[in-house]
Amino acid sequence: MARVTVRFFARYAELTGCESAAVSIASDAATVADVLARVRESVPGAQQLPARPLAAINRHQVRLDARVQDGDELALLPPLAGG
Amino acid sequence: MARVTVRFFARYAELTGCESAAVSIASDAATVADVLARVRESVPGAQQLPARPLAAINRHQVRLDARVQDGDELALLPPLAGG
Amino acid sequence: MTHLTREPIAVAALLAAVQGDERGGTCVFLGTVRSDDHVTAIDYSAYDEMALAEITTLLGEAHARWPNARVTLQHRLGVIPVGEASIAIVAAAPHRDEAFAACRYLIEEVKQRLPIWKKELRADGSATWVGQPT
Amino acid sequence: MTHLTREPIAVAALLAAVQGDERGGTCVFLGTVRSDDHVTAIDYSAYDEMALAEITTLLGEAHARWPNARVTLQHRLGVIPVGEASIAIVAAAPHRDEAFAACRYLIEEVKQRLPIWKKELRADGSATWVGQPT
Repeated sequence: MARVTVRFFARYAELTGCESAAVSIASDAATVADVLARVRESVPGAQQLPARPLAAINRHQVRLDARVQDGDELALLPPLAGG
Repeated sequence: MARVTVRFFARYAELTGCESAAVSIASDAATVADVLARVRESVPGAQQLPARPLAAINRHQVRLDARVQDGDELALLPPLAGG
Repeated sequence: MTHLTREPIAVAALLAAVQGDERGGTCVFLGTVRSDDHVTAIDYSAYDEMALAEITTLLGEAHARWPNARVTLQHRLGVIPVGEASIAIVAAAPHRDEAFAACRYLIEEVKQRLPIWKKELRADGSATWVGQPT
Repeated sequence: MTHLTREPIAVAALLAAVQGDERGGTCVFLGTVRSDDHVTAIDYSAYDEMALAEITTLLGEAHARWPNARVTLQHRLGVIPVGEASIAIVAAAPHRDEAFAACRYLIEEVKQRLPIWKKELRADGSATWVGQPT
């Protein structure tokens, strides 16, 4: 079982009213997409997240098919707008 | 007759020991090159000026065949090195 | 040098961090909040830890590409009023080509890669996230 | 804004002259005296009247080419120690492309066109005019 800390930023934090949520996934081979599906079920407002948000695991951008591991920090990132 | 003020800058002022010299030319159709020839004769050290220095009349760069007129300021400019 | 700050950016400190007697050309880019469309301020937020890691990576890339250049940058977060700088990038190098190139590289990468977001604030109290599909 | 000065260049004053609420990108170029070859300072001299006229022309050209940009520059004259700026160019524009382009244009033209000369001064008392055939 993988316990993942999911972090929401900027507009996504507004949509969910949440900055951080703990999500547990039973599978040994869970992906970002799996965590995202769980988040949509368990976090109110998360249904409004886009179908394919930018994601980062432990501060590195990853694709939605990347594997998550127990203890990972998964960040969901609105379109970047630095500068 | 044209009376021209010749100005020397930077290294040319060092070569001639002079910042400004009055030069008179009898011709009605004198050019920068004519004034330069007169300068070489009359200003000590001016023989060391290059054969074809940059020149400006009344603050505008000109070629050596440009005409000079009475009252003009002719500047002899070492290679530019601003910045 | 702290790369993320909630205070006004002090360009002099950034210059001091990169200039040196062998570096004759310095290029600075300042991005300031624009008054477009009745915006009075922009509220910048970041995924701080990832932004800092990414800034370190970017500066390292610039240094690898222009080894004689010294580069730094600072991004301001929080509510920044119109006219004030949200970002400053400074590149000093022996010659100006490298300074311009490194500075330009960094601002382009900053815009592409830093996990930073902006919410435009208007006089009428409305607010809009920048770059969001609506 | 005086474009030729014998005092240290104050970049803040140049920035204030061109920045504005509609201009979100500012590019600054600083040229500083390098310590190459035991140089301790450079003595800059100019044909002041022509240099000022040419600077006005250059700034006008940049403004014609990038109408939304505001540009200015200051060139310092006299003996400038290593590490201090001989020239500062500032271009502010609504977007960064114009700011970088205008700034780069101006420094290239300054180097080509201003009647300004430099004499490198060394610790051993020797001096060399820069760019002179010897």
